[in-house]
Amino acid sequence: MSLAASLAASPASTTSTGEAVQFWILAVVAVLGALGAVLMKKAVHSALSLAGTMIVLAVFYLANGAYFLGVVQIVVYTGAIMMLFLFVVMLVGVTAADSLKETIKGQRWLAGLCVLGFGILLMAGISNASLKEWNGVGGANAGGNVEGLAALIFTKYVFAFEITGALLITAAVGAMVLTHRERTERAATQRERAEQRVREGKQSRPSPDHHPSTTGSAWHLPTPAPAPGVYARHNAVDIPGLLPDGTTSDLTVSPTLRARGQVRDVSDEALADLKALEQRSSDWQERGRSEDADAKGASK
Amino acid sequence: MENLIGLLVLAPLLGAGVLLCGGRRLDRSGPWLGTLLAAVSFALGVVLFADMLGKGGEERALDVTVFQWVPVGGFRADVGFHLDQLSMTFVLLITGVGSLIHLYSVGYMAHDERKRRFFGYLNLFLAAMLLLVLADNYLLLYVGWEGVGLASYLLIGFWQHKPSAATAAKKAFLVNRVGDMGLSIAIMLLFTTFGTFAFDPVLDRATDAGEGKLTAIALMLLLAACGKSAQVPLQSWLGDAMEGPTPVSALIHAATMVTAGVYLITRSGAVFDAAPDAQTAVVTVGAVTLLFGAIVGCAKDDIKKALAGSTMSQIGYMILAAGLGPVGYVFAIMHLVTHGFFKAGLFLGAGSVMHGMNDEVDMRRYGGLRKYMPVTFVTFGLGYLAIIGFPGLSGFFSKDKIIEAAFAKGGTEGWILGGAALLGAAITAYYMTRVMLLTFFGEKRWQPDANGELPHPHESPRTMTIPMVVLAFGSVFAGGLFSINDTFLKWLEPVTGHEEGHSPVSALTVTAATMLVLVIGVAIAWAQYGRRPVPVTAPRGSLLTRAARRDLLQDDFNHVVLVRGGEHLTRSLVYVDHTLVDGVVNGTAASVGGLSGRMRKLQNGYARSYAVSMFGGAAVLIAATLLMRAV
Amino acid sequence: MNPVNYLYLAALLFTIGAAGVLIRRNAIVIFMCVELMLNACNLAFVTFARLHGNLDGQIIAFFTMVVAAAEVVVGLAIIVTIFRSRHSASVDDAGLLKL
Amino acid sequence: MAFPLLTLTAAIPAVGAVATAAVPAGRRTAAKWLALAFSLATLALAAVQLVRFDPDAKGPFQLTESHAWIADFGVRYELGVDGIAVVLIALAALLIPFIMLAGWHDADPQESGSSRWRPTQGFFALILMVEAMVVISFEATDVFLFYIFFEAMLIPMYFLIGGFGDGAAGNGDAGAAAQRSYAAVKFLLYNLVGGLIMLAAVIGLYAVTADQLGSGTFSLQEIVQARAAGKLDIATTTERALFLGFFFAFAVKAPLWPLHTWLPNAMGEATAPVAVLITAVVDKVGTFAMLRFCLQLFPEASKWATPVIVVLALISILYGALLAVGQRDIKRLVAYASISHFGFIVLGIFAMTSQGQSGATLYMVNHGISTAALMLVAGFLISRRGSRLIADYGGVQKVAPVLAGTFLVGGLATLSLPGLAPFVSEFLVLVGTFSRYPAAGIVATLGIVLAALYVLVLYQRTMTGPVKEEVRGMPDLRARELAVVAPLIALLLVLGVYPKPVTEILDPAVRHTMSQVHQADPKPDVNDVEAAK
Repeated sequence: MSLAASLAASPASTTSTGEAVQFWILAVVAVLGALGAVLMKKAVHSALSLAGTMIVLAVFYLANGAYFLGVVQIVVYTGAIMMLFLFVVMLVGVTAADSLKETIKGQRWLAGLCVLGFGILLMAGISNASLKEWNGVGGANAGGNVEGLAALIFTKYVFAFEITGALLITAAVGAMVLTHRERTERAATQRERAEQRVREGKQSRPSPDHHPSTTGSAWHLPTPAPAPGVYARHNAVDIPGLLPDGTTSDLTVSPTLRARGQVRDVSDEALADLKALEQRSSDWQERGRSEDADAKGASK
Repeated sequence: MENLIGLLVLAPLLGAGVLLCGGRRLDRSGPWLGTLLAAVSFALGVVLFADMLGKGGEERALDVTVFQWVPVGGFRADVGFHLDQLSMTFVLLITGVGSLIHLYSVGYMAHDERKRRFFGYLNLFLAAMLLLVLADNYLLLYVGWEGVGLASYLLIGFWQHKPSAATAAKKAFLVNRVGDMGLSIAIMLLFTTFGTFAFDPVLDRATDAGEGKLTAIALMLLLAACGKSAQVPLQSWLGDAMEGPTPVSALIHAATMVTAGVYLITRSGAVFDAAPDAQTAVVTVGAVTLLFGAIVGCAKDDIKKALAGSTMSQIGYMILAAGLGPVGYVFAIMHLVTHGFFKAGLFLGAGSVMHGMNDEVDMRRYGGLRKYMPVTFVTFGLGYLAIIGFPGLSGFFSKDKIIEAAFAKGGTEGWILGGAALLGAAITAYYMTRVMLLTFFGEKRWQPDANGELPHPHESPRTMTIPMVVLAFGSVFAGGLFSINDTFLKWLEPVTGHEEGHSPVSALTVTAATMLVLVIGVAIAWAQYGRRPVPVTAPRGSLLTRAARRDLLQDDFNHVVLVRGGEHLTRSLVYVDHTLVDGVVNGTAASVGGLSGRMRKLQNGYARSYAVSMFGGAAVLIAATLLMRAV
Repeated sequence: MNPVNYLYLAALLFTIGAAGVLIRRNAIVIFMCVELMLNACNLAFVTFARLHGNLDGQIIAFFTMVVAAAEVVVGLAIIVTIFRSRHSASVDDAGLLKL
Repeated sequence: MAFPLLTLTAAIPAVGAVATAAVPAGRRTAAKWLALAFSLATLALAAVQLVRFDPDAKGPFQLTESHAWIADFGVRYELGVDGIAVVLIALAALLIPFIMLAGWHDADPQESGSSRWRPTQGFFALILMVEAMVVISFEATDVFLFYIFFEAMLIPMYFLIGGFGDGAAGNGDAGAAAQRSYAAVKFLLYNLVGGLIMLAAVIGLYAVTADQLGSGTFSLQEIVQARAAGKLDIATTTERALFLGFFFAFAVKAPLWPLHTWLPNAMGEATAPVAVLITAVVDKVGTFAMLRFCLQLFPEASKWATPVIVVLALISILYGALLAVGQRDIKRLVAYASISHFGFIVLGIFAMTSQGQSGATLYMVNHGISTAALMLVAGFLISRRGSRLIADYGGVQKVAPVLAGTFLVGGLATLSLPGLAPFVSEFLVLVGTFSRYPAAGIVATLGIVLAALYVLVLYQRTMTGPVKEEVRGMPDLRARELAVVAPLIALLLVLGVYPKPVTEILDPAVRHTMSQVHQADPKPDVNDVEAAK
């Protein structure tokens, strides 16, 4: 506060060294976060990078004397908005990684050109402005930053404030309307679904809610899918069942697991076991067979 | 009397209208109706002639304005007639010979199913020709001038099912149009120079205008005359025009139409007199053509084409005479009249021969016809004697005067012109004797026609022989009649004026020389065609002969330069129009279309692309703002 | 140090965000980049407030935050809806309006 | 208030168009007769105009009507006719019934299904619509009013060209339909571009008048009077720019080389009556407007542009004629011939002599009649054989002599044979041009030789020679067709022999125009001839 007050006293031409140090360190972090948000393949990582940048920005707000905003930035942005983002990311599929390969011809070049030009223009514009001295926000914050803001919001900007309120309500209603799906018919009971399945000769209709990767080729059985695991040996869901020839059946494992590559294949083990079993049984049958042959010959 | 002039023109015009629009009801009576109206016209001409004879030399001209034709601002053209001795001469010649040819055609075209129309065209032709010689201003003359061209187009192409006839007709009209261009430019020049183009004011004040302008006018008039009178360089249509029925050849290409050029020059004498350079051009054209036609006439085996060459040559004489100025005008016209008689007679005779020979035109397939067609032989023979200038016959008087006048031009020019005229006379004697010998003498060289039948020559019906006989009388006596007491000279002098020429050689010498060359020409022809049998197919001949057979390569020149060149020009222009002019238009359209197609691709449906454009736009806006600030 | 550096930083962040909007296909990431751009603006506003010595800039930043929150709510709802019907969050796949 | 004769003359065909269009689908014949009746009524009104018109009256316009229309922009509903307009209105009103008669069966539906589609009604209604717009364009003395109808005319014309083929290549043929729609679109776009440039000039004119007179005006007379009184002084550059804007539109419409390429397409693809409508009626608005608007509004700029325009007109004359020689399609040939003739008309207008302008105005009338005669007969010919190619004909003269004869007369009129109407006008144009620009006059004279060439070549190839197999058995002209052609030919003859009644009406108007441009005829060298006489 005392710093701000001293700043407010007369137009300053430089900040404190502490702020400078803080700026240079945090600015790098902010830029890295921003770059991360843009360049990360997975949306989750982008969101996290962005959250980092936003926290840095909150610190900058504080440094610039916007205490209220600094706090709001953390609470609203990093706390609420970014979490909302994460929710949606989860909803859409947290594991999905985007390809960064450009599909529109020339888009990247043009975008680069525009961005570069725009950036240069902005920088040029800023450097063009003569900003050797500044007033500092100390005077304005003298009665307390929150109080100062409140005074402005409820007097000068009261209309904008009210309208913003209306906007928020509208946005809330809009979001509900957009995401809400009205059920126009009674939901089918389990029995009805089973009957339909048998009637159609299919196990079930792939629901649109399912992730594309789950819509495998397996949905053709009217009966429940075969159970996973190798009976009496394994009963974990991530172990495919064996077919009579010893190979695994994809049908028996959840497609999600298959997509993730989290299937444990124990077929080799099983085959080896089988071989051993056969060996043993043939050893045993060696004897049995000759007896058998004798028996046959005797009968003739 | 004045109203009679209008009637004179109107009678055949009415005939043409009635016959052409009348429909099939008139098919039988049509020919006689046409002939009757031509005769009426002739009768009116005679009445006017008698009336004119009753007046003094200077008061004979008759002017009548029928109605205002095109009154626009300072431009006034009237339909008005001017009948003086010059027009009178032509009126009588046109209607007289014309009526005879009508009569002849009644027999000649008796078996043609479209004869009604033929007589309609003939009447149209007479009307146009009368309009031409009776007009009192150049524009009305122009109407007649083109009307004659139209009628000749219709008549030459009368047998339209023959492509050659259709082509010949088109050619005649086109070549004439080139001449007409000259006439229309001349009229424009007259208008800008004199502010009018009526004969009287123009010719009265001709000398007031600058000589340059007058020379230009005169040269343009000469071009017009060349076209109509088949003079070099616009002579090429005349030979082809023989595709028409023979009476047409007789009427148009001997007695009347081709003389229009001579009329024009004589009528515009005042202009030519004031433009000596133009006169030189006129005599040059005349001299060249008279030799040109004569040479072509020597080589042709087609009887009508040989006669066509002869016509060209004789008109050349007239043009030559007219180009000599007041010395020659009268003789030009006189030769024109006598030529009208004997050439019409010759053509009608030729038609009669063809009539009897299953429309064969190749003289090498004639021979010995004098026994089979006595009347034709006699009349044709008289015409022959007249044209070569046998003493005492028409041609002798008129041609002799022209040769004399040519010498009278004086200086080197006079010698050249006189020499050319003399040479022409010799060649005339040669080729006419050739025609005569090939047709009527020697052994029969008849060949079967397309149907394999040998011709059975016979004398033609009365309607055809009567005109021939009448014309033969004309060929024999006209010249003498005109020359005794200089009757013709006195008759025409008030209109054309006359001066006696001062020839470096005496008249008698000229006559003697003419006789000499006449004999030489006849003798050569006799030596070639009289004594020896004539091959049925033409020998290859010398280079000159072959060139002459092809009209001295004029057609080839026209074909290569004008026709081919024109074809290339039009074809390339069509290409240019399609590719270049239209190409620019279509190209603009296509480029707009292409641009839109390309622009459409910018709308690729990807929101991100739109975002780039938006962002780029924002950048540009900022840049603009910054720049505005900086400035 | 001059607080103008904050402005430079804001410009840099803004351009990075813009680049992300233009380059990325995932609607969620694009949204995040938009948020980044808004934040960059906010930083600029806050810095301006400091430079001018009054609180109006902060007010604007405050409003921006509110509007951004509303925008995110609606935007994410839209994304979820689109994803439900098209099984994709790529903006390139949403091209029904294209000819 | 005086009897609104001019409004009525334009309104009758417009009402007729609506009435014809409303005739039910089954009553095709009734629709035709109704349309014909309306066109005849228009003709009667045009005749009344001619009678009521007093050539010797003072003042440029007669039978005037004037009402405020869009007061805010000084647009007035102003009508008035001078000698030129009244004659051209008569021409249009005269030709329309013939066009209808000639196209009597052109728009009959191919199959007699009872569909709701009524092509016949549409065809005749569109023709009447065009007539109404043409008439009001001739009458309008307010630039804006003129502009509206000058442009609006394109719409019915577009449908007439694109909607009705001549059956030469089979109406159902997709290729022919594509060609036709190409021609129609080209016609529309070409003229629209011209019109838009003119619109810019019209607005420019308004701006200039608004600037100098206080309130802007589009009234021709007001502007002319203001200029005469010195109240309106248009800067030289502005005047030239405005002139070019107007002239461009009219040159497209006229059409003048090199803006001509839409005409052969349009005339080739449209039915013969519609082709006549284009070249004989609609295009006349272009040349007429040059006289009325270009010369009167911008006299100085007109004089400035004259050399270039004269050269363009000369190129049009020769170029059109040469291309006509090179055509293989009868209708395109006539189209190029028309381009050549329009060259003559423009030449006459810009020769700035009384002969030239009288000739040009007379030429508009005569060209309308002669082209109508030639093109309609060509249309009858084409409808018989079903081909537009010259090479498909030969020897028609033998089987259909009356058709061939009328075709020849039409052709002879086209090549300006003396005795037929176009000769008088062509010669006047030539004399008028020659007296001011001798070289141009001589070059233009070449056009008459080329005209003979294309007409005679056409006639020779189609009508003469051996009878072609396909042509054998071709019927001669029917009574209806003869009723179309005979009056036109009679008119050609009458106007060729006695054009005085027409020139007497035209002359004062031309003199007025000449005085607007401050031009006098060149004096002859020997100018005391008349005195001497």
